[in-house]
Amino acid sequence: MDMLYNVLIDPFVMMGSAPDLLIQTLWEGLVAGVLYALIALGFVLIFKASGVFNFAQGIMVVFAALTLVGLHEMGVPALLALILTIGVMFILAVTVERVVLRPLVNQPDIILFMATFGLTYFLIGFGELIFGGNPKQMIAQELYLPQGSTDLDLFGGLVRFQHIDIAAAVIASLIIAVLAVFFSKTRIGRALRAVADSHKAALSVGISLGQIWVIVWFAAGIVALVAGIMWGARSDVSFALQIVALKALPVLILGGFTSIPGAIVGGLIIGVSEKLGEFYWGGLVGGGIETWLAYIIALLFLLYRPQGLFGERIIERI
Amino acid sequence: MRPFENPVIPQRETLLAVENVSLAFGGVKALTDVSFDIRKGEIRAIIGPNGAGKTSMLNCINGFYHPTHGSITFKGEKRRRMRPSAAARGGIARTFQNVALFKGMSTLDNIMTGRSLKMHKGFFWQMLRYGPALKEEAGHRRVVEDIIDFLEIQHIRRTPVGKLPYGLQKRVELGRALAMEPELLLLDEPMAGMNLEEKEDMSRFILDVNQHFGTTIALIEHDMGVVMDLSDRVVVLEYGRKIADGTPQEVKRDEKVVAAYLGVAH
Amino acid sequence: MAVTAREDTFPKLIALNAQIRPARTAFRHKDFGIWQSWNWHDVHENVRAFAAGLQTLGLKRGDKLAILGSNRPRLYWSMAAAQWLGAIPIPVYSDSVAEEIAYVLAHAEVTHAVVQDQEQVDKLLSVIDQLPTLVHILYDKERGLRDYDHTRLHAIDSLIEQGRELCRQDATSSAIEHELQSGSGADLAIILYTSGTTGRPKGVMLTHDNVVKAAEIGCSFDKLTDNDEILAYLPIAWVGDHIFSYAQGILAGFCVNCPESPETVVEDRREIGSTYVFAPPRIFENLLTLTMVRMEDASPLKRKMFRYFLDLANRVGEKILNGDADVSALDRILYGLGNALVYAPLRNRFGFTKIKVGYTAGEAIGPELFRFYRSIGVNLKQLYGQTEAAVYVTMHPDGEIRADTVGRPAPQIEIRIDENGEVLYRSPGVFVGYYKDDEKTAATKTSDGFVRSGDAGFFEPGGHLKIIDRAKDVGRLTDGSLFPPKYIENKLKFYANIKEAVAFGDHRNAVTCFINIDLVAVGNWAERHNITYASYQELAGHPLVYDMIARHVDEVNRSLSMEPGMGGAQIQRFLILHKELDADDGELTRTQKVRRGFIAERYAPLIVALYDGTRETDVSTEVTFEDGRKGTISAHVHIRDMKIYPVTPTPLENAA
Amino acid sequence: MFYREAGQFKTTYAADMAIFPLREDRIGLAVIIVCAYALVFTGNSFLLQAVMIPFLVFSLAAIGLNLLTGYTGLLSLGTGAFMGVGAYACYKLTTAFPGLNIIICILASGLFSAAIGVLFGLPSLRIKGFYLAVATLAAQFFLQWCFIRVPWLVNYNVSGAIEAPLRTLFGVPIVGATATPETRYLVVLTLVIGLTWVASNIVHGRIGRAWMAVRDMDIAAELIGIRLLRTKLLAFAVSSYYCGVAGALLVFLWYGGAEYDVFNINQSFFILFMVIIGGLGSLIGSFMGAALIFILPIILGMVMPAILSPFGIGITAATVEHLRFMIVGALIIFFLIVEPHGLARLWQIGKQKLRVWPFPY
Repeated sequence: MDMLYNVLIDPFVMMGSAPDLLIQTLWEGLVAGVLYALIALGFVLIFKASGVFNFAQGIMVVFAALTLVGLHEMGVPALLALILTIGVMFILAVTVERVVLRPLVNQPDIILFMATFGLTYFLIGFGELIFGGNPKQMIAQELYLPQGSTDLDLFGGLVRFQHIDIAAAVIASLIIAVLAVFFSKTRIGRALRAVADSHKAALSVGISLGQIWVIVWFAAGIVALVAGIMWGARSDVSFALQIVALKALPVLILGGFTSIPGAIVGGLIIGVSEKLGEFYWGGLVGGGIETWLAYIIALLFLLYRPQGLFGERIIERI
Repeated sequence: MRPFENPVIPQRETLLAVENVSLAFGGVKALTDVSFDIRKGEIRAIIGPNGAGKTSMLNCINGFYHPTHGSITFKGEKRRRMRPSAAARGGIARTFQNVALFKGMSTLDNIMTGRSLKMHKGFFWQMLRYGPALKEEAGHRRVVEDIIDFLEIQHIRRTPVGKLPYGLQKRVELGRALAMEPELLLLDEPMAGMNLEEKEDMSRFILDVNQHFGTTIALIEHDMGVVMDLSDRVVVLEYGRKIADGTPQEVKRDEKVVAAYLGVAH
Repeated sequence: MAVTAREDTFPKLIALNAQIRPARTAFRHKDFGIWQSWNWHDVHENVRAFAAGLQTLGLKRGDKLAILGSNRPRLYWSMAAAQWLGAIPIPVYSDSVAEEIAYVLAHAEVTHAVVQDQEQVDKLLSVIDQLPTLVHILYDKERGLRDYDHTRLHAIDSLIEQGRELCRQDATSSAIEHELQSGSGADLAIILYTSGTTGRPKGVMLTHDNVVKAAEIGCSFDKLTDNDEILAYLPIAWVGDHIFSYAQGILAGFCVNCPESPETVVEDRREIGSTYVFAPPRIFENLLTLTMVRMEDASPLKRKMFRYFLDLANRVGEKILNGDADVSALDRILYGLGNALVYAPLRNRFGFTKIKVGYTAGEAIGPELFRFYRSIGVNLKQLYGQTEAAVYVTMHPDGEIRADTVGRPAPQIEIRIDENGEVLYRSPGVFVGYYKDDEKTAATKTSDGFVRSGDAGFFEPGGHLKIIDRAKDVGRLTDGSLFPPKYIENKLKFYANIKEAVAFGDHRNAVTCFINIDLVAVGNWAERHNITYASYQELAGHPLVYDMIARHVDEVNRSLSMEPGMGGAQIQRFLILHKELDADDGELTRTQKVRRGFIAERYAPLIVALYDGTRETDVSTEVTFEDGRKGTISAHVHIRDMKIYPVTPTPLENAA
Repeated sequence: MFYREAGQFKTTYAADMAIFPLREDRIGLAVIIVCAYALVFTGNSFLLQAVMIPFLVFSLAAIGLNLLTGYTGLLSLGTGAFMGVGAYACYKLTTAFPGLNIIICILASGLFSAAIGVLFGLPSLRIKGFYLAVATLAAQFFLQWCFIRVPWLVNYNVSGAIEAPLRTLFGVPIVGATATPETRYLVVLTLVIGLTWVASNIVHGRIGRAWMAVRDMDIAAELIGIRLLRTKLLAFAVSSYYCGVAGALLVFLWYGGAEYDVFNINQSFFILFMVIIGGLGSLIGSFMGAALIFILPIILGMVMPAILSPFGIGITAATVEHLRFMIVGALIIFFLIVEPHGLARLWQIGKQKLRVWPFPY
């Protein structure tokens, strides 16, 4: 009885009694969600275009951030470092296409999936080998990211908005907008869609798969970089981030693997529910439920809708 | 093709009855109010132009799809929503339009899987293997070898089915279905993509199955010649509707059928 | 130990085996994926029951029972069962067409037929109206026969069952026993129809004594025991299979293994690991050709190793097998190494690992071929035999194996050579006569019991017999020099690239010949020299192929020039035939021997061309396809002139 | 080259369906096992403690995962957690019933992870492929969280770690500080051999075929009467059981004690890599994969400094660790490219070549 009360009633009472806390939590959740969405976006890009479930996306986030900071630590000016990092991400995209994707073309998806595992581990080793394993500070202000925070007085309580978070939200939205345009308007974008539908079709249209893969992986790399910067600015840059990056998976489950809006909505849902869950219910079981809540949500959701929020219902044919 | 004709005994008991079955995916209507019956021991052909809903019909019969309306009665039992595995237990076996073998396994193992329902030694014995489990295996292996001999595929016993040519794969698939000792055998285009010789072999096997094991067979086939030679009675579907039903000769004469096959609008 | 039979008929011998070695496996058959086995006790039971069953079908002493099918235990049992009742089994070549079979069955007035399966039943039914005497047909495999009219058609199994039931009643069982005892060695045991190179097949009549004695000769000569294993895969209608698989199996009590299907013979032999092998040269030939072809695809390093050790074996292998002393220790060591790396694995792949003795006969075998098998440690021997002799005439004793001879006279065999070079022999195995053909019998058997082999040959100083050719085929050129076509043809066929050769020259001024290339070997060679071809015909006509064959012919000419009396028979011109010689076209016999005369008339224009000096000519030929349809193929055939070597006679001892 | 198949014929189906039908294979296996036991007498405790024991433990875990992913085609990223369940269960058992034989505890602890496995396997009826992988991730993180947050699991000790108590078998200590590497090695080896034998029995029988049928084409499998849910759950149960036992062995016979993060996501990945590189759907592959992924880095760790030091390049343990990651990653990609079916396939090919030697095919 008491338990039930704690689970079903008490949290909502709290929300009502302290709306400012609720808003604060929601905001935190939203920002986290935006960043999940960014990472998920990387997955979606690659999955749409090459049907590859890129497990390494999470690592690419870390790798990008690490490269940026690492370069700066070596004395490279921030902006130059940024540009160089973008260059590195491009090189990475090309390398992946040459070394991993091209030899594995026409292999079953699961094989490519596994290959990205390998990529993940390689990147971890590589990054640490070059920049060392210990956590680093994100060079936020060198990149002219806004510092500090604004406190708003809401419902008789202070709600703190970190400027970096706002920036994150804005930049994320920008990127998403850009990608949306890129996919629907540009020739390459449409080409990518063609590929997503069928490799053969794409080839018959006369598009080189290789180029397309390079492009999407590069795009995913950029997205990863941004996500990396944002996330790094909030905590710090280390491979612990990969655990966070894995959160993109439940997001994708919710959003479906091929839908950009899905990724965004999914991200936000996960972000928010995670924070709310942790803040209002986590205490009951000793806290720290953030680590798995997202997955459980995704799991329960799957049982209800295996095809995701925006996915088509699958009719099995034989 | 057959040693000599075995005349269709008139009015054998009904094994399976399809009554006013309709099937729709979302808006798409695959089948509309289809009714026909399959009698014990006969070879029943289901024909029709592409997209006529033939495969959907089979899928309904062995419970892979569930009709949105109507019912299917098998061995006097009305089945509304039946799981495929249940259909299998009921004695319905089936082959597929595009071969659905277990690519990773050998011919032998594929056919052995057909015996799954008949094998009962539990997990404990399976762990030990030697003793009862192996005895059971050997027993079923004998049955499977009979089928292998029957289908003349001894030479590919150990070959992974993935490596086999299409025609042989079809044969192995038939073997797997036979291993279930079914009462009703559904064949979905058993001769699709075969050359003349393979078709003749397959026809021979189908007839032998029907005559030796007395298995009732329902088959979908495009090759009209084959259908006329093999089947005792024919159902004709078009756009998910039944447009004719009867002996091959009757059906051949039916102008609706002729029209459907010549593609004349009506 | 020498096997000597106290029992004088095969059914009695089976009964004996059932007593002295009941548990020893007698027959195996790869069926339903495993080797189904029967020991001597089972076999005795089955044969006895089978006999009882046949009796109910009215088979009685003196009747004829035809056996039609490939090697199956039940078919062998049917022979024994028939003999049990004093009836005479007549095995027939199952791959021959209905008409040929009809002739044999009609000629032998067969009353019962035991066949393998539906195919054979249909074959018989298709000619049933030519077989008035045939009353009952028994089949081994039921598949497809279920709906046939069974009033005169019976399943062997059910008949055996029926017989078993009957044997439970003392009356019948004693009756059956009596039947067994009333048989004697003097009775006719079997009639084997030989598909003669010319004319209708003749029925060779052999008594139990003939066959038993002959079998004894082989068994004691090679010390066969009941631990031996043989694979029965040659036509049961052929005397070789009858003696080796049936007679000796029963006499020595060893196990006869029946393969699953003709395609699986090699694997099955490997599984069984037979200790006693018999095969005509072409089988060893194909095996070797296949080996070489496959090795071509091996990695260079492996090929080098393979070559090296084969050469080594070629040098010392035979000596070691013959137990010669003059082999250096190093060579012995190397040979040991080669054995581990090449020879033993090869023997394993061939299924010869456990082989005790292997025989080749039927026709001459190429020295290279022969030496190859011996050098890798297979105790392969040659044997000269005939149906009329129940096989054994001459054979190689251990230690004196020579590729170019067929060995010494077998035990209990007398041989004499008459003025025109024909070989005559007399032995306990010598046949009674040709069934219903006394004049032919008289023509073949001399008053003093010798048999005209029809082969020309001579004893060389070593005491070994050397067969040159069919006596009637040995001709003379217009310049009077000797012309042994088969001898020349064999020399040509020793080359893997040449499948068949037909030489002409009798009463002509020079020797010329037709050549069939071996599609496997040459095709593979063509691939490696990326020569593209669409058909046999195209490949055969290819200039490069001609060059290659020409080289072979040239070598043959050289070796002929060095042999006594053969120098005149060098090949002057040859052509590569545009189609493969084929039994279905009557160009070969069922035993794959060339019918020279027939071919000569069939390809008359080509022969003309060979002699009138033209360099190329057009020809069109009627052929029969797999499915029996007829058609004609026409081609443009080239002819090559060859260099002739001066004759340099050398003493016989070191010939070849 | 070594095969002499002539004369090896089968007259019964039992013989024909033997797991090692060829004499040469049986001999080879016997030799390997004997050698494995003989290692004890080398007295090289580093070899046993730091190489062989973990190798065997990981092999067992890999077999477990292979049964699920390789044979039944259900991808799982929760292996580490299931191992953890086994370890913690074993800890609870052996502390709750100190009298209970440790071997029994270890074997029983597998049952608990089997149960948990089934629980998290339930979704597998409706979801497949990547989706299922995420479901298993849920298990991974949730269970790992439990290891941290449920003090009952560690008997409320402050360290939050589990310690292997001293346990003996026939009076010989096999678990705990005083147990010698030799004894522990023998125990692990014996258990692993036994469990591998059972696994091979299962996969070669009816159940194994059902699993592979589901893997190759679940629809067809269902249409021949195989119950999908039952089959998949059984796979989860057996797989998790093996992982669980492996986890228990890992803590009790290798580490001697452990904290929650031993069973983290990376552990899951490493096992998965072993299975991929070793070869999906092959037991022997599981061993090979384990050997490559686990032993190779050790060798590197020893070899690399040796190679590099002459050039004056000092190499730290950390660097070796990083290189290890890189190499493992590269290896995976390499293998997927050259032989997607892993070492097991290479092994098969090699074996075939020996059988047909000297022929190339």
